[in-house]
This record gives sequence, structure tokens and C-alpha cells, in this order.
Amino acid sequence: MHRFAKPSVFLKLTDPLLPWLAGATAILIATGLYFALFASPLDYQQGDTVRIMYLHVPAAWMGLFCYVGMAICGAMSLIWKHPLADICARATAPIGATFTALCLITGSLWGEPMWGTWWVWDARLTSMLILLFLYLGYIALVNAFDDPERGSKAGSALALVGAINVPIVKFSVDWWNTLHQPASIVRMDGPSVDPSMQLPLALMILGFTCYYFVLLILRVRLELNERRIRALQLSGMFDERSDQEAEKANSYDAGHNAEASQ
Amino acid sequence: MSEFFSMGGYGSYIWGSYAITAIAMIALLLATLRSLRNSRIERDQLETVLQARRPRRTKKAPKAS
Amino acid sequence: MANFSGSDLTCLRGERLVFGGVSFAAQSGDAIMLRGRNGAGKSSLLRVMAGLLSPRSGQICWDDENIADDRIAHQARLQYLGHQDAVKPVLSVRDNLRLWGQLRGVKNLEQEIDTALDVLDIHHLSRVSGRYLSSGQKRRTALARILIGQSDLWLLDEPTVGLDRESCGEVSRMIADFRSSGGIVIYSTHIDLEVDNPVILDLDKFAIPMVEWLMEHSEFDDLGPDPAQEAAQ
Amino acid sequence: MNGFLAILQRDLRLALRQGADSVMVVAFFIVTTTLFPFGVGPEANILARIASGVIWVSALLAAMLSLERVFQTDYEDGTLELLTLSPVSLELLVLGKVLAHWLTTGLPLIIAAPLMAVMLNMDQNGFVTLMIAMLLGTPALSLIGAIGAALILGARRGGVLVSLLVLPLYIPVLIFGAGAVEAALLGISATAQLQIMGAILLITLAATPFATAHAVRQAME
Repeated sequence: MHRFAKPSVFLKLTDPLLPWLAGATAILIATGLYFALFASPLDYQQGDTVRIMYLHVPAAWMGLFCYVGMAICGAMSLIWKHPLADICARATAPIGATFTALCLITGSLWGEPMWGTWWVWDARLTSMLILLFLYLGYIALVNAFDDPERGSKAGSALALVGAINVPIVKFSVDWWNTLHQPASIVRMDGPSVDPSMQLPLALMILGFTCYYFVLLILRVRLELNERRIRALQLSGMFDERSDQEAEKANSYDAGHNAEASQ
Repeated sequence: MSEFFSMGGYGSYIWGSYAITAIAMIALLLATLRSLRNSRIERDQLETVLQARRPRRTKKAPKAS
Repeated sequence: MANFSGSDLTCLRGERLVFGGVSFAAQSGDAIMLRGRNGAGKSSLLRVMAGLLSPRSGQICWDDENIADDRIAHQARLQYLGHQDAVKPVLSVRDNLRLWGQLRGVKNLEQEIDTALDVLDIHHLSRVSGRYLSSGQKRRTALARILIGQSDLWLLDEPTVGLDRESCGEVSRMIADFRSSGGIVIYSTHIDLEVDNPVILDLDKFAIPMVEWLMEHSEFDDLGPDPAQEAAQ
Repeated sequence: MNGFLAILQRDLRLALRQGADSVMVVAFFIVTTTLFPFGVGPEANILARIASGVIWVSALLAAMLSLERVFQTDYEDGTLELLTLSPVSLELLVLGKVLAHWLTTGLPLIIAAPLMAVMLNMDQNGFVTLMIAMLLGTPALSLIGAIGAALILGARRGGVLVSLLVLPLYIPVLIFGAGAVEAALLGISATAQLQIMGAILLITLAATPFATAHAVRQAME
């Protein structure tokens, strides 16, 4: 009967996992950075700028990965009505939006020296931009309700609808791009990925994925904490209190202020 | 060394993208940790009040706040 | 002999527990009156009974068949009156009522509307558009709606809001007629609506004391130190 | 089916009585389109080049403008609750409401579109394709938009929110709608684009009523 009980399973499972994930994130990203910045060859065409790829491609991967994750959470929330699915989707959205924005920014920084322009209406960049809009729509919707749970549910439905739409958008943008884009412009997939580039790329992708899971666990905990706080506040503990309890409540205030001023 | 930082003349683009990525990722992590800490503090305080409050229904006028 | 019952119903609104462990049973001709403080969950229970809201636990059965299994059949047998009157300002009273009759597939719709308007004494308003109605007249239009078409179950949420004493008498008569024809009425009201020996369901008794409940269910204490455990040590 | 016709009839009657709605949408469409020559200059060949895109974007915005009203008023006065409880499947009722929305907003836009095409100096051989493309595209816009309109029920700032949710989902319709007209203007067959638009319409017709009905039920909880 109590939904508050279920999340504890999540906490028990993730508690021992968290330090390992955090460690893996640090190691993977550190070695990935070493290879990306020092020990990887230059692209014969792009020179040093190819190093931006080691951020751009993992960020793009994370943007898509997070959206797929949100859609899966949305489907689970629809089928099993498990509150944790809504919470996970909600916790994923800002991470996915950040990575999508990073993908666009690094793409732009890569494009300027290569194409001489900050923005190209390239099919991939444009699709990522639309993905960012989808993220922003989700975040706005989820936060637009007074009842957070209602917001999460509406968001899950939207994530699912958006996920069905993403392939259609991708297809139509590709089609639009081939129609309008002169073929002479260098495409993002221009440089063939050399095996020596694959290692840092794989390390960074794995590192970013681990980073996502670390952040996901933390954000889900945050959300669970906030739910518990709301439940506690709603319980009316502070309504009808005896002197003794009022005293306790005062000590609460005092404690809180002490903590806050640290 | 300076050759490494100049990155064949593209240093500002490359270091710029690495810096932005690092800032964004670290900021997201720190913001999450910070609000997690705050929520934990607030929750602990509320739980203390909850535990202090024995289940008894003493009717008293609500304290004006 | 129809049988409408619910067992062990728990309802959660947002993150707040409204009530827990509510059971009820009614047979043709019965009336149940819901009582309780503000926020005790009278409206929520009626919405759960209508199928608008799924209960967190427990189930509701009509003739021993869970209403969640066949929503359309349940919706065909029930008439629900909510807080709002759903009267469109630009449509006449008759046009307003016609939609609901059409959705229920009522035959002889115009006749049924006439009868319903007569019962609630608003026949003279049938061509008046909704925007000119007083709140009492709107409420009576909404009440006329539940008379249109066949139904076995009425769920009335504060049916007498905005009505004068005289109209309350009409509502009482409506309910009595409906019960004598084998209908089940479940209603909530603040003022005493004259209904013959209704079963009283006091939702205050099923309120879940949040403080105790939260203390019992603090499973996610692994998030931080558990004050209770610390105290025990 | 009776329920579908009943709700369609009522919504059309409401739109007629409340008037203004269709007129406003068309007026918005015309005014938005007229802004472009002020923005890009009145040279005939530039206008002719961008005409199809401008008309589609304006139509998109105009169709979106009226979305909020599809469910909002019914939600506020309790009608939506009763529709959810009526013994007709909610998907069918949603479809009826969307059809009414399209008849009162999409259809007037299709009629107004050639007029704006003339004013933007679009070549005559694109007109038929434009009308066909809009005939296929605007119902899809109404269907997709209805999901957004249902999702925002009970939210703060519903109007702005619905545009943020719905516009990204409109992009495929925009791409193929404008692409079809462009092809026709170049003298190429636009069949491929129109077929894809037909496919989009069929997919949305099959899928969106369920999503919308689900969102409406959620809002009733």
C-alpha cells in the first residue's frame, strides 16, 4: 500500500554501487583526457581541432542516451505506474539537456575553425537542436504543475510521445538537409575515425555514461528526500502542538539555522 | 609546452570547448550535491521533530506564526 | 438486485494520504451518505467510485465484477454530479442537456429532457442560454442531467450547493424516486438533505494520522542517520 | 459513433456561437504573413522564393494559437470530467473534438492560404500542391497539438507551455509541407512529399487519440 517503501530498495541497491561508479567516472575521464589531449594522432585534414571530437561525440551520445532513458522510464511509468520511473525520468532531463547543449556548443567551436562559421544547418546539429527543444519542453512541463507528481506523470507521457517523434524528426531533417545542402560542405562525419582515435573516444563515452549514472543516483536521492520532506510537512506535525513539542520545534528552527550558517 | 597549449593555432577553440564541458559537468554535479546536502539537513530536522512527537492528540490552538 | 461494494480502499492525492481501509456495500434502493471534515476525502471517494481516480489499494465491484475491468459498462450505469455544473454559457439549457443524452444514446431524448426539466421546475428556462442562469438554476440544470437516460447508480458530490430550501426538497424527492425504482445513491452533503435512513459512512474514521503513519514507514532512513535508531543506541 | 457525432456537433455549435475563434485564427495567419515583406523587403523574387515557407510557418503558429482552447474551457467548467465518464470511449470523443478544432481552424487556413500565396507573389503552379499539402498537413497539426493541449491541463502558464511542447513536434510537417510546394514550383513531382505527409497524417490519426485520451485521464485524477 505504501509507495514510500519501494524507493528504499533503490537506495539499498545503489548505495554500494555509488563509490565504484564515481571512481570509474574519474578514472575513465582522466585516462580519456590523457589520450585525447596528448596521446592521440592529429587528423591530417583537421589538425588539432579533431580533439574537440572527443567531447562532441560523447556529448551527442549522452544527449540521445538520456532521451532514450527518459522514454523508457516514461513507458515503465505508463505500464507499471511505478513512482520511481517518473522520478528517474525527471532526474535525467537536466543531465540530458546539459549534454545536448554541450554537444551544440562544442560542435559550434569545432565548426568555426573548420568551416569558418559558428553554425551550419547540418542535419546532425539541427537534430540535436530539436532534441534540446524537446528537453526544454519536458523540463518546462514537469515544473509547471503545483502538484509535482502530476508534473512527473505528464512529463513521462510527453517523453514517450517525443521519443516516437524523434526518428520521424531525424528522418525529415536528413531529407531536408540533403535537399538544401550543397554537397561540398564538410560533414561532421568527414574524418574517418582512426583506430587510435577510437580508444580515447570509447573512454570518454564510457566515462560520460558513468558520470550520468552517478548524477542520476544523486538526483533520485534528492527527489526522494524532497518527497519525504513534503510528506512530513503535509503531515500537520506543526499544527497542534503542546508546549513540550513547541520547544522541540524551536530547537528544530535553531538547529536548522545553525546548519545553514555553517 | 606553449606549442601544446596553442594546439596548432586552434588553442582557444579546443581549450574553450574543454573548459565549457568541464564547467558544465562540474557545476551540475556540485549543484546536485549541494541541494542534496540541504535536503538531507532539512529532512533530518523534520525527522527529529517527527520522532519527538509521540502519537497523541492534544488539542491546542495552533500557534500563531 | 444490483450490488455495489468496495473493499479496503486507500486513496492518495498528490503525496498526501486521504483515507485508508474504507469499505462499503450497497444494494438496489440503498443510499449512502458520506460525511467528514473538509479534506477527509468525500469528493475523492466519489471519484474513486466513478472510476475517475484509481484507488492506491482495494477494489470496487458492481455485482462482484471489478469496475476497472469494464469501464464503459460502469460509466453507462452511473450518473455523476461533481462540484462544477458543466453548463456552457453559449448553449441553451436544452442544448446543454442534449449532449449528455446523446452520449448515453438515449431514445426519445426530447421527451426525456422535458420530463427532467419538469421535475426540477426549470422548464420555462429551456431556451435560455447558460450565461443568463443564476447559480441555483445552473445547479438544477446539472441535476436535470442525471435524470436523463437509464442509470443504476448516482454519485452526487454536494448536490445541494447553491440551492434554496425548496429545491433541496426536490432533490430529496428525486433521490427517493430513484431509490424506489431500484437505484443506488451515494452522496456527500454538508446540510442535511432529507433522505430516508441512509447508511452513514464517516470518512473521519478512516483518516490516516500522517504523523503515526510516517513514523511507521520511514523505510528510507538509509538516506541519513535514523534518529530513532540513534536514540535506541 | 453517435457520441463522436454528438461531440463534433456540439463543439462546432460552440465555435459558431462563440464566433470569433476561426476569424481570429485566419486574421492572425494573414497578419503574420504580411509581416514578412516588411522584414525582408518587398522584392518580388525574394518573396516568391520564401512564400511556401512563410505560409507554412504562419499556418503552424496560427493553428497553435487556438490549441489551448481545445480542452481548457471544458476542463475548467467540469465538462471534460463528464466526457471522461460518459459511456463512449474517450479516444473517440477526443477525435471528435480534434476534428471540430480542425474544421474551425485548419480549414479556414487552407482557404486563406492561396490568397496569401498570391500576395507573396508565389508562382501559380504551386497553388494546387499548396492546398493539397495543407489539406494533409493541418489535420496532423491539430492531432499532434491536441496531445500538448491535454498535457498542459491544470498547469500554470498553459499557453506559452503548449507552444514549447508542440512546435518541435511540428517540424516534420513543416519540412515536408514546404518541401512539397517547393518541388511543385520547380516543376518536379511533389508526390513523394505528399505521400510522406499522408503517412504522417495516418500515423498521427492512429496514435495520437490514445496519447491524448491518456493525458486527459491523467488530468482528471
